[in-house]
Amino acid sequence: MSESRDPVEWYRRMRRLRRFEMRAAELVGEGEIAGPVHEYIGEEAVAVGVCAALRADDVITSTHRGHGHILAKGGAPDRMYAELLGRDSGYNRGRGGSMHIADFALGIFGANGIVGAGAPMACGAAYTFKLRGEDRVAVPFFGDGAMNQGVLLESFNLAVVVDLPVVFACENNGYAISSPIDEMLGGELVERAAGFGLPVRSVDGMDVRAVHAATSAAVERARAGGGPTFLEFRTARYSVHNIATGARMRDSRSEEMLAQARGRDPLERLAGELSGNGGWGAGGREAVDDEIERELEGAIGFARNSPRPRPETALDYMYADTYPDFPAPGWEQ
Amino acid sequence: MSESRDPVEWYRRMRRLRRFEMRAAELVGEGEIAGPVHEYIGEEAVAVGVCAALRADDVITSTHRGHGHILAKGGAPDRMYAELLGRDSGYNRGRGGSMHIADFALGIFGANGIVGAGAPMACGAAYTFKLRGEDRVAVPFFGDGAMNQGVLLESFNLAVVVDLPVVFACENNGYAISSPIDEMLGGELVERAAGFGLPVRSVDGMDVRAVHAATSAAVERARAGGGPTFLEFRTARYSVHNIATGARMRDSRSEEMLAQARGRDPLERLAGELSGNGGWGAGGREAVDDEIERELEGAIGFARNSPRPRPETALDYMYADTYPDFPAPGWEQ
Amino acid sequence: MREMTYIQALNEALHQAMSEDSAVFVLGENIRGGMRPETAGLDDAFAPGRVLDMPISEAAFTGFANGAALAGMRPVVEFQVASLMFPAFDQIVNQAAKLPLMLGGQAHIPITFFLMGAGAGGGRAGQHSDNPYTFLIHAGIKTVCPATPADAKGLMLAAIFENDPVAVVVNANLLRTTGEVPAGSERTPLANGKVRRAGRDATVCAIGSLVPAALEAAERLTADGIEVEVWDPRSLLPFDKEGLAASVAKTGRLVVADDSARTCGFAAEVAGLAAERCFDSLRAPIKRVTRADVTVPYSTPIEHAMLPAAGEVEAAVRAIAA
Amino acid sequence: MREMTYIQALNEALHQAMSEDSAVFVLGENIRGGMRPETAGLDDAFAPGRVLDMPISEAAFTGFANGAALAGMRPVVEFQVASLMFPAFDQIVNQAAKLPLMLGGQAHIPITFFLMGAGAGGGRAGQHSDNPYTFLIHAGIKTVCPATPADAKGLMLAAIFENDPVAVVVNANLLRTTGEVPAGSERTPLANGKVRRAGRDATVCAIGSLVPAALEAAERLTADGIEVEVWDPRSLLPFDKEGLAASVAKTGRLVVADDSARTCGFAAEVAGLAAERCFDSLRAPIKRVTRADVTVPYSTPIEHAMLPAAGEVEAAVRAIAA
Ligand SMILES: Cc1ncc(C[n+]2csc(CCOP(=O)(O)OP(=O)(O)O)c2C)c(N)n1
Ligand SMILES: Cc1ncc(C[n+]2csc(CCOP(=O)(O)OP(=O)(O)O)c2C)c(N)n1
Ligand SMILES: [Mg+2]
Ligand SMILES: [Mg+2]
Repeated sequence: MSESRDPVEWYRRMRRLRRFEMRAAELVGEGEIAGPVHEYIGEEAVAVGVCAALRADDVITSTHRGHGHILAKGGAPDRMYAELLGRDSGYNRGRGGSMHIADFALGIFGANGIVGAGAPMACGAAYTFKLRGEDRVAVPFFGDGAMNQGVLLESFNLAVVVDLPVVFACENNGYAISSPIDEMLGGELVERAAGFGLPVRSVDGMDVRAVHAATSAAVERARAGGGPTFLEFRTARYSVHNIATGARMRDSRSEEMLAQARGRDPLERLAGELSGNGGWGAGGREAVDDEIERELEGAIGFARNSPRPRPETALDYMYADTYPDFPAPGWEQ
Repeated sequence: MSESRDPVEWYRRMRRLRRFEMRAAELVGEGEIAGPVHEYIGEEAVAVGVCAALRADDVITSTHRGHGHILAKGGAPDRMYAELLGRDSGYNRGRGGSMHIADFALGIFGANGIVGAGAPMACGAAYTFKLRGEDRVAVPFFGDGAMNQGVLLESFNLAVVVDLPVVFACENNGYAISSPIDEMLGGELVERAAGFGLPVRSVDGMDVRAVHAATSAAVERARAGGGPTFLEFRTARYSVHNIATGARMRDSRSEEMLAQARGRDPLERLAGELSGNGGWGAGGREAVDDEIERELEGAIGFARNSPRPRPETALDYMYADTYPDFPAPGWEQ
Repeated sequence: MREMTYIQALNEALHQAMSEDSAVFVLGENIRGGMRPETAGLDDAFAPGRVLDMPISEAAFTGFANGAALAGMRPVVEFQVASLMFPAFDQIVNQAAKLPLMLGGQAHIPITFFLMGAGAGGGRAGQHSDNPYTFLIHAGIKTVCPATPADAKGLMLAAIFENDPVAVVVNANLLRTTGEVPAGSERTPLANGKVRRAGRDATVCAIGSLVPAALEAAERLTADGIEVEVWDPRSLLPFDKEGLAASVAKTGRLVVADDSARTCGFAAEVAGLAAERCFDSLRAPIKRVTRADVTVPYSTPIEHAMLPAAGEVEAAVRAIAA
Repeated sequence: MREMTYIQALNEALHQAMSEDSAVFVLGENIRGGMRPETAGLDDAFAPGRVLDMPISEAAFTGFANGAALAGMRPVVEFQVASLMFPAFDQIVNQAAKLPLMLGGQAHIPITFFLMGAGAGGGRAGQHSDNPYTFLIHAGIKTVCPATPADAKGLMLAAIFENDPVAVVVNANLLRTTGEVPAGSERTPLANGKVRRAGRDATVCAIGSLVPAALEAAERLTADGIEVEVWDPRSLLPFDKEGLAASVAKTGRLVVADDSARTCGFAAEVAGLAAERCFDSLRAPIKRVTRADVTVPYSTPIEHAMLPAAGEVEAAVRAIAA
C-alpha cells in the first residue's frame, strides 16, 4: 500500500494529506477535536516521497506533527479522524489523539509527543529485523529542532555501531516553534549527522520526486545490509506550530519567508508537471481532488457516527497482564 | 596556582598525580578507603597540561576518574586523602568520596559519578562569566565513552550557539571500561565534535608539552571571546577501570596494548627531556620525587589523624535552607 | 488589591525577581518574543542574555542552569510542559538534588524548575497531562503547587530566592483563574499551609487544582450539615506537618485530594504522615482521592473518568463522615 | 535443592529465559566477555546478537529496547547501577509506561529493566546508592524487589515473560547471599507476597535487603515475647494488598521497612493502603522505617546513620507493640 512510483498517486496522497488537515483544522475550530493539533501542511512531499519508497512491512516512527506520515504510510483517514474526535473506532480507541496515532499493522509505530523519542525505537525495530534476518527497514521522522535532542544524537551513533537498516528522515522546516535553526543549531545540519559516521544527503523536501529518489537509494542500501543513512529534507510548514480549540498559536515567522515557501508548493509543482506532460489520465486533476473530498467527507462522517469510549473503560489497555484491583482506580468506593 | 610554563613543575605535578594514586591504591588494598576508586595513572600529561594552561579562577568539571584533574588544578593532597578516607577534614567533609571531590575556591566544580554530566555545568559556569563580563573559561573533562552520552552532545551544541568560553577536554583512552572505542563510537571522534560547529584538535595526550600548547591556544581564544573549542587527547590508562576494597576489576585489554602505552609514558618522556637538557636544577629528579613522597606521606598522616564525621551530622548539607523537621529522618523516635 | 490572572501573577513575579537581583535569569524553549504569556515582556525589560531561548536539549540546559547556579546565579529553568522534565531527569535527580550534600556544603544550587502545563483535562493525552511532582519530591527537590494567583506569585518569588532547588509546578487548568494579588514582592514562605475554609467534621488536604474542587465539595456538603475544613499545604516539600496535624486533631477525619498518580503519590505521603502522627485523633479511615494509576487517555469521557473532581472528594468525605 | 548465590540465580534465570524464547535478548554496558557475573556466559551460549554491549547512551538504548519490544522482542535492559536509569527516564516514563494505553492495546512492551547495584552501604556515595523503585512504581512500571536467591530467579523469569515493562531491582548488598534455588524455570507470580516468618503481635512489611534485617529484628524481639510477622511483598507493583491486609488483620500493628527515601517512598504507599483498608484492625500508629530524606553520604558513620537497619526496625516494633 505504501510503495508507489506513480506520480498521480503521489499527488493523490499529497492532496489527501493537505485536505485531511484542512478539514481537521475546521473540526478544531468547531470544537470537535480536543487537544493540540500540529499541521503538516507544506511538508507533504516529504512524507509522501519517503513512504512511497517503503514497503508495507517497513516501519516508521513519527512525531508530534504526525498526520502526514501516517497517511502517507497508508493510514486510513476514517480511523484517524475517529481518533482525533476521540472515538472508540479510532486507531488508538480514542486513547491517543493526534500526537499518538499508530497502526502497527501498517508498520506505523506511532506519532510521539516527545521530540526525538521515536528515533531510538525505530533503531530497536530495525535491530529486530536484523536479528530475524528480515530485509525490512525502519524510518524515524523528526524535525530540525530534534537535532539538538540527546536521545536522537545517541541514536545516530547506535545505528552506526550496530549497523542498522535505518533511514533517518530529518524534516528541516527551519523552525522549532518560534526558534530558527540558525540560532539553535551549531554547525551544519547534515555535517552533524555525518560526524556520527552516517552517510548523508540533503534533499529539496518540496520536490516529491527528489525525496522519493533519495529515500529509495537509502532504503535499498539498508535492505541490502549496507547500514543506516541520514537524509535532510529542506521543507517549510505553512501554518503555525500548533492549533488547538479556541487558540491558534502565534507565528513568529516573517510573511516573506512564508510567501517564498508557498511559492515552492509541492502539490502545485507536481501538478504543474503532470499538466505539462499530460500525465493526469482520464478525469484530470479534478477527478483526483474530488475523490479525496469524497473520501474525507466519508471519513469524517464515520468518525462522527462512532461512539466515544465508555467511561468504565478508562483504565483499559494500561497493561497487557492485569491483576485483581490493578491498575488502581483513583478512589475507593 | 594552576597556571605554569615550567617543565620541572609539570613533572612535579605529574609525579604528584601518579604517586597520589599509587598510595591511594595501597590504602584501598588495606581497606582504609571505602567505595570505588578510578585510577588516572598513565593519563597524567592531560590533566597537568590542561590545568597548567588555566588560571586559578578558571573552572573545571571532572569525571569519575577525577583525582588527576583535581590535583592538577591545585587540589591539596591532604584534603583529598581525607576525603577518600571519609574524614570531616576532607574537601567534601567526607560526604562525597572519590567520585565527588570538589574545591570551589580553586574553580574545581567537582568530580562526577555520572558520565557526561559535568559538561553542561561547565557551560553554565561559562555563561555566568560571559554575563558578568569576566574573562574566565570553563573546561569540562570527559572520556571517549562519554562521547556517546546525549547530554554531552547537547552541550557541544549549547556551547556553540550560546558562544561560550569553554574548552572541551576529551580524554580518549580508547576504552569505556571493557568496550573499545572502535566498537562504541560511529565515525571519527574529532569529526563528531566538528559536526557541532566546534573547532577541533587532536593532540598526543602522552606529551605534556603538546597538551599544554593546544590548551593554551584554545583557552586564549575563549578568553578573548572567540568561543568554544574541542580538544581530543589521545592517552591510555595503565590500570583497570576501577579498584575497590577487596576487588580489582577485570581488565579486558591486551598486554600488548598496555605495554605499548607504557612505552609512551608521559613522566618518563618529560624526565628524559629534562635530563637531556640539564633542566632539572639543583637536586635533580630525585629531589622532586622525594619532595612528593614527603608531601604525600604528610597528607596521608593528616587524613588518618582527622576524625570521621559524627553520626548526628548525617543529614547536614542536604539543603542550604532548612525547616523544622526537615529534611526528614528515616524513622520517628 | 488588584485582581489578575494566575499567569499574570507568575509573569509579575518573574519581572520583580529579575529587577531585584541581577543573578536571576530565565531560560527555556521559545520564551522570548512574547511567545509565552508567563515570560512575556521579560526580554524587552532586561539586559540581553537574561532571557535565553534554548535548543530542544532539556538535559543540557538543565545542567547548564545547575552550573550557573553553582557559579552564583539564580536560574529559572522553564519546562514548556511538565512531563518534559523527564529528559532532564538525571540533571535534576543525580545532580541538582544530590550535589549540595555531596559537596559537603561547599556550594548551593539556587535553581528554580518552572514546570508549566502540568495537569490533565484538556485532551492533551498521555505525554502532556502529568502532574509529576511526586517524582521531584521523592528526589528531595523542594516543590510548591500554588493554587491561587496570589500564591503563584508569592511562591514563585520564594522559590527563586530559596538557596536550594525548588520546583514550581503550574497546573494548566489554573492559568486563567483570577484573584487578588499583592503588588509588592512578598514571598510566601514554604512549609506553611493555609486553611482555605474552616470546618470541624473532616479535613480535606487538597493540592493545586483540587483546592477549588475541594471548596466546591465543601459547599455541597454543608447543605447536609457536614462542615469540611479545606487545607492547602501550598508547598509539598517542605510540608507543613504541624498544620496538617492541627487540622486532623480538630476534625478527626482526613481525605487527601491529589491529582497525581495514586500509588506512591503525594497523597500516600500525607496519609502515611497522618497514620503515624495523628493516629490517636483519627476516627475513620484515611481516604485518598487521586488519579487512577493509568496514563491519561485522550478522549473526554475516559479522561474525565480517571481524574478526581469535586464529586469524588464529596463522596469520600461522606463515606467517612457519615 | 541446590544452594547458590543471588547473583548466580540471576544469571541462571537469564540463561533459561534465553533458551526458552529466542525473542529474549540482553543489552547493556560491558555485559559481554564475562565482565559482569550476572550476564556471564551468555554471549558464548547464544547466537551472536543476543547479548549486546551498548555505548554509554542509556536513553537511546532504552528506547532501542522499547522499539524492539514493540516489534515483538523481549529485551532485558541492564543498568549497571540503578541510578543510571535517570538519563533514560524519559524513555521509561514517557514511552515504555505510557505507550500501551496510548496505543489503545495495539502493541505491548514486554521489556525488563534490570537495575543492578541498587542500595547503599558500601561507600558508593550519592550517585551510586539509590534504591529508586518508587520512581518506577509511581510511573506505573511493574516492579519487583527480590530478597532471596530463589526469588531473584523466579521474579526475573516472571519479569521477562510478563507482557508489560517490569523493573527488577537488585540490591547490591544481597548479591553474595546464598540460598536454595530450584533448577527449573518456574516463575514467581507477581502480586504475591510471602510470610517470611509468622507472628501475632506486629506485621513488618519489609522490602528487599530489609527482609533479612526484619528477620533479625524479629529474632531479637522474640526474646521479649514479641512475635513479629515478617511479610515480604516481593513485587511492589502490582502489590499483594490482600496479603498485607490479612497480616495486619491478624496482628493489628504495622511497621513498614523500606530502604528508599522516606517522603513519597514505597513505605508511604503501604501506610496509605493500610490506613484506608485496615483502619479497623489497627491498634497503633503505622511506623515507617526508611532512609532519611537525604543524599547518601560517603563516610561510613554518616552513611550508616541515615540508613535503616535491624535496630531501627526493632525499635519501631517496640514503640507500637509495647
Ligand atoms: C523533548 C521535548 N521538548 C520540547 C517539546 C515541546 N515541543 C513540541 S514540538 C517542538 C518543536 C519541534 O521542532 P522540530 O523538531 O523542528 O519539529 P517541527 O515542529 O518543526 O515539525 C517543541 C519544542 C517536546 N514535545 N518534547
Ligand atoms: C551515564 C553513565 N553511564 C554509565 C556509567 C558507568 N560507568 C562509569 S565509568 C564508565 C566508562 C566511562 O568511559 P570513558 O568516558 O571513556 O571514561 P574512562 O573511564 O575511560 O576514563 C561507565 C560506563 C556512569 N557512571 N554514568
Ligand atoms: Mg522544525
Ligand atoms: Mg575511556
